[in-house]
Amino acid sequence: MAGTRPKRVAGRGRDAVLGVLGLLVVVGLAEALPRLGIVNDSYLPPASAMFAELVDQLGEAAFWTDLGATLRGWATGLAIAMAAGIVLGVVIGSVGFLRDLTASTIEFLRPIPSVALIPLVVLLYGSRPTSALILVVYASFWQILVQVLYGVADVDPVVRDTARSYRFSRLTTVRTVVWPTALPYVMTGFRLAASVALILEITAELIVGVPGLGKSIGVAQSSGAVEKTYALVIVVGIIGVTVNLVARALERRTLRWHVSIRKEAR
Amino acid sequence: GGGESTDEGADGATEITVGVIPIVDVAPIYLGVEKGFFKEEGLDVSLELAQGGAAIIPAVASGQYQFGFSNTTSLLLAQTQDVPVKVVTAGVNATEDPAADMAGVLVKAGSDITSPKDLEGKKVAVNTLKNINTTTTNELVRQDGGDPTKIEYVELAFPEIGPAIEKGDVDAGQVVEPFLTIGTQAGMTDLGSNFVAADPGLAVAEYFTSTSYAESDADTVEAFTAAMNESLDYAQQHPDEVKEILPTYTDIDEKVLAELNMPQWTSEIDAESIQKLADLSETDGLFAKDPDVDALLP
Amino acid sequence: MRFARTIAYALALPIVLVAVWWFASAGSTSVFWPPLSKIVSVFGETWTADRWTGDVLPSLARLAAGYAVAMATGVLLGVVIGLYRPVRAFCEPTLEFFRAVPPPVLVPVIALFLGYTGDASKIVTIALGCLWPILLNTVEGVRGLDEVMLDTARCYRFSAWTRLRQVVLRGASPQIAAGARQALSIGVILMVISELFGANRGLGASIVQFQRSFAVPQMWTGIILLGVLGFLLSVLFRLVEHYSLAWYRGLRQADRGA
Amino acid sequence: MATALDVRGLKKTYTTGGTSLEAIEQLDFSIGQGELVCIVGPSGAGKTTLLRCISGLLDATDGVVELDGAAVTEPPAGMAVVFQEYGRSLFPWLTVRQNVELPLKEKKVPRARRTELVDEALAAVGLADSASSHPWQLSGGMQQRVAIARAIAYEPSVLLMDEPFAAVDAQTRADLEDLVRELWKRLGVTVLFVTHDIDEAVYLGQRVLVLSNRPTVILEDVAIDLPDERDQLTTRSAPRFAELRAHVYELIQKAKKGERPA
Amino acid sequence: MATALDVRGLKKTYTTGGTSLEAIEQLDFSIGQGELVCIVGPSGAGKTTLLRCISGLLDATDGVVELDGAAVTEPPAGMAVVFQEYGRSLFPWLTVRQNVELPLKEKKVPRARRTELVDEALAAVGLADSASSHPWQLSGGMQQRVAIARAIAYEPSVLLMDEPFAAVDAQTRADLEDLVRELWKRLGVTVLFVTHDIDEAVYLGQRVLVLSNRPTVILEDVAIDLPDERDQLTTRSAPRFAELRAHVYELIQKAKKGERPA
Ligand SMILES: Nc1ncnc2c1ncn2[C@@H]1O[C@H](COP(=O)(O)OP(=O)(O)OP(=O)(O)O)[C@@H](O)[C@H]1O
Ligand SMILES: Nc1ncnc2c1ncn2[C@@H]1O[C@H](COP(=O)(O)OP(=O)(O)OP(=O)(O)O)[C@@H](O)[C@H]1O
Ligand SMILES: [Mg+2]
Ligand SMILES: [Mg+2]
Repeated sequence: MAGTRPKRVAGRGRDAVLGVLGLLVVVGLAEALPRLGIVNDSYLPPASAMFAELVDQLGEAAFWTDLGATLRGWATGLAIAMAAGIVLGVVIGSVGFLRDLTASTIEFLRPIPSVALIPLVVLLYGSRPTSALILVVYASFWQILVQVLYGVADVDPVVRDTARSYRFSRLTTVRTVVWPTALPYVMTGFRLAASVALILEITAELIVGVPGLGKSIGVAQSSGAVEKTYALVIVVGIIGVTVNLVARALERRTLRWHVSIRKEAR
Repeated sequence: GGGESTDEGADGATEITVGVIPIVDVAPIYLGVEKGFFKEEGLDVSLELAQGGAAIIPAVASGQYQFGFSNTTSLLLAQTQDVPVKVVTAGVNATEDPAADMAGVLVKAGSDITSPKDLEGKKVAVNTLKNINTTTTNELVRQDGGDPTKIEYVELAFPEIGPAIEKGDVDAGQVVEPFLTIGTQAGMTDLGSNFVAADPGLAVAEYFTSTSYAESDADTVEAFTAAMNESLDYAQQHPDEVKEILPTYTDIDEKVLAELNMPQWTSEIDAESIQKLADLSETDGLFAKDPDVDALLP
Repeated sequence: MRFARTIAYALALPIVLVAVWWFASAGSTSVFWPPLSKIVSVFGETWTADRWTGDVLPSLARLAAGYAVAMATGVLLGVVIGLYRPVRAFCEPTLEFFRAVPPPVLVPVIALFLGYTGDASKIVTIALGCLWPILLNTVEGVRGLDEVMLDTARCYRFSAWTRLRQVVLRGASPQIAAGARQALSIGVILMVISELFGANRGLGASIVQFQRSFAVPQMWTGIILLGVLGFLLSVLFRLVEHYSLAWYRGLRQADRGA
Repeated sequence: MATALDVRGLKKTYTTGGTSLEAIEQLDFSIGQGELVCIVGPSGAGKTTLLRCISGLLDATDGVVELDGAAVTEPPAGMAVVFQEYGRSLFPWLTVRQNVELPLKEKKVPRARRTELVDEALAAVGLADSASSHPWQLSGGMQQRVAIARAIAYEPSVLLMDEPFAAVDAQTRADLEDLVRELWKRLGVTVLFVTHDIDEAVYLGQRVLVLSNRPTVILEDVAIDLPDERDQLTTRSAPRFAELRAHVYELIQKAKKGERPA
Repeated sequence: MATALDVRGLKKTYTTGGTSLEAIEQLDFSIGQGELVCIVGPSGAGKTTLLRCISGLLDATDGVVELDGAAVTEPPAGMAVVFQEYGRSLFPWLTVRQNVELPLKEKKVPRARRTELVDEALAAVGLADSASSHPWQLSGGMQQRVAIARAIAYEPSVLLMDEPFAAVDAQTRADLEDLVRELWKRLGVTVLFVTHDIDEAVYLGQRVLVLSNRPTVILEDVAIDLPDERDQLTTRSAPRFAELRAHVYELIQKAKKGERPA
């Protein structure tokens, strides 16, 4: 019956509970698998052991220095990639001629793995943070660019005509028409790029030896310290989850008008 | 790349960067830094960790690092490809006892592989294909009367080799410390040291610099060599101090540390051993052209 | 006429860039930055028939399998997560956790369950990398479906299956395409990464092998080959997209006034 | 006449973010089986909201909607709706024919009958030639007619139409009005028809519900006592038609001024 | 009277994929400065197409459109368009006020004047209360009125309107008709008004262009010789109004039957 149906319980509180529940299931699995002997616990230690190690790590100054270095490298690279990807994406996406001209080159460069670039970057910068930065920017830039290109192509023709008929300048059109349309795509691009950037930052630290969490993971790995390896990996995962939370909050603010958000507000 | 010039530290010491790998083998340089051997020579050393020689050699060749640590085969490979590198001092050597070396070939407990020649036709995990580990493992099998060309090598990182053997994905795996001890403690069998098989006291790795740096900063190279040699000898004579320094740059478990097989450290570059390894590598067809061992060594 | 123009546009920039590379690198003496002419000259001898059948093709087969798996799971999971908010709330933090874990650390865990040497763990590695852009875009595409369109489907009481096939998937397809395109190049990248692990042959393994034995010109040919492969795959992709999303181009009037 | 649709105590308040907006204050009415009722009211009164509540697409804040005695909680079987946003209700990836055919497929109408129904419906709205076009290749009025064709091909037992002829020309509109009346008679379908055209409401309906300004209540339920046989020329020129027309117009004017029933 | 708009030999054929569709066969007409011309024609005749060609949004296949003597190749300055797809022409990310204000900002109207214009325009269409809502929180008719408000706040010298009152109720429609005439007189703006409502066309226009069926030509250019002072009651009940109305209706019927000028 339409009117007397129970009201949906407060949406976001329930979402948070469900999300934590989801994580608990994974933690439970990670605890059970080694304990039940399904996997060898010297290769995949039980979750409790990982967390115990993590707690130990939290007390170490070196851990916080590493975390800071990783976050700094990640944020810088991501910011550069976002800025470049958005600007180039909007410019290339809105100018048909540029789109045709660059398409093939973009498709050629995109699949070149950042890992294949590692030796080149090492040649230029050794294990300085710049090495990681270049890899991070290179990898996450494409994520943004492609998302922005698709977003720009999604402008409703009637909206575009409206802007044209009122003779909006190019800049105004970009600001008031193209950008809002592309925004949902950009948000997805941001979420994709944020994790790719994190992955590359860690990988660069791991392989090239740039200071940061990845380097500690590398040391732990080559010493056979499985628990510490996983404890650090958990930290990386937590960064990922946090980034997503931030992205979602941002989305709720900036995309209030979008179907995806307003549908849920009802 | 640049790197011709050398930075002067605040106290007049020359700042140098050395690329190393977080393993037992480089304990002497950590020890030497701690003991002040490098400072005595007017060197201010910073140590950069990387995952392997593949990342260190280009960085040294291009001047990003002044010195680096790499295994002998990689250096020979680089030399045959005209990568401008030059060895300055010994790095680490194998022991002379095949049963107590830093390297070994592990098989599962109760495996029907009981001696190296049984590896024929089997799947063996190594850390890098077509490098020192495959060459020496081949020699181990060859000496035991097996045909190494029938081995199927698979590349896996050291930490993964143990689990892969246990799971049965590979029949055996060539590992170095601490994974050798971790493996034997988990009940696996060591078929013997591939390094020792190639040559007792094999020259496994060296410290090196770029040819241009060797020319332009001969003084620094000399100072580094002197300090390094002192460190190597000191480490060889003070195994207890080595065990104390290890936890400062690795995460090796105490339980493992206690039983770790130590390598040999010597200040002598064993040119013969290097030549022997070069010959073995050529047998395996690793090189595009003959390596010039004399040109590589100081 | 138009075809010719498309080709001209597609080739213009690459030709300029290759020319710049050619002349800028011509006098290079550095081992690591060989002249392009040198790279080109070793291409033929490097990529022999044996390498194509023994390395390149198996790699491509694994790529295809991994991509297909990612496409299927990504779209399926994405639709469910996009349509049902509780499911999204439940899964999202977990997915985000695993999304942030770098393959070099994740691969060993996969191998622990799927084996260290076979194709399975490599295919799963590729699939896992390709999954995210497809999944995220599908979720957002589904969430952004037009309300009136969904209401229409509900009113005419479309079955769940029809709603999925005819409304949800079609409606979200432009954004799914964005994800699928992203995934394609990520797939190529992970094809290489997966072969760093437990492989002795493959395109990625070969490149790494060249790199480690300082066969620098050969390594460059490998990188170029990857780029070319990625480009060809994207041409294939665009062809498929061109036909399956013809309605979308019409709707968005991409070629209006023509 | 059995009651087909019963609306009791219906209220609807929209809440977005912090603000809330009372669209429908209170609505009570019922519609008999096979009745044709028109709804008119000022723009923004809540006609679309009402239709969406009746079709089970929108949860009411309070009150009940019953169709054939059962409470409506989701779109009931045998109902077709023509949305005011006709453009957005068509699937752009399907051709006109596929758009019309899809609900029939869902209803498991056999293929031959389906083709027949689709052809008939498209011909009835004058779109036989455009069957293989996509919606975005059509003019506004043509798109609207596709939506109408889809609804009539469906042969519903309840038909809800939200300003279905807003975008078509006068002659087509007249034709479509006659089409709706013809279908209604032939199939005995219950029709709820929202329109802004007062002539149309009077011409089509057996009753005209006039809504007040927002928050909405019923201002008057006008019975249209015109003969059942209607045609564009004679009916529209009948004096009674003019009277009713004038009366409804007056009500709308009152509604816009904010007048509410005592 | 100077010529404001000159359309000569206009042709438009749509080509999508392999198929092509001739929408406009040939159109020649001109409109004087400050004239108010209505366009009627069967659904799908090409009215929207014509408006889009005039506004420079769509390239014609052949022919010229000249505004004040200059060929139109892109939207000219001082022109405002109300689109038939009112819902899609509003920016969902902006509030009603922002939607109306944005073109004024772009025109560099000073802030104080801007606020004044927006407030006036919103009040004129009866949306003063909804200024801070977003378009998707409004009913269809309200959305359409936002689009109208945006156009009139812009104070254009040429105003193109494509069925702008299709979604509003009868009383609002009458009010808006008077608003357009009032603005037209006050500002001397040239207006081109597409509608399906024949009464509206006759009531508003100085001329009514009746278009044929597709492929489109002009069927007749009807001069509306009603006095310039018009109001809803007296004008609509004048006998000449009825005559003109009947004449235009007849033309539409002919057009729908496919009749073309000799
Ligand atoms: N999603 C929504 N969120 C908030 N308010 C809404 C929403 N939809 C409609 N409203 C408000 O509810 C009221 C009634 O809207 P509705 O669309 O039902 O009007 P209507 O009678 O159909 O008008 P019209 O004839 O103009 O189409 C309006 O004031 C509108 O602003
Ligand atoms: N993008 C397009 N591609 C192909 N054909 C189109 C396109 N847009 C319009 N048409 C065709 O052009 C003809 C004229 O369309 P137009 O929209 O101009 O008609 P209209 O007179 O505005 O009709 P209505 O009164 O129904 O809005 C129609 O037959 C339509 O099918
Ligand atoms: Mg409505
Ligand atoms: Mg039109």
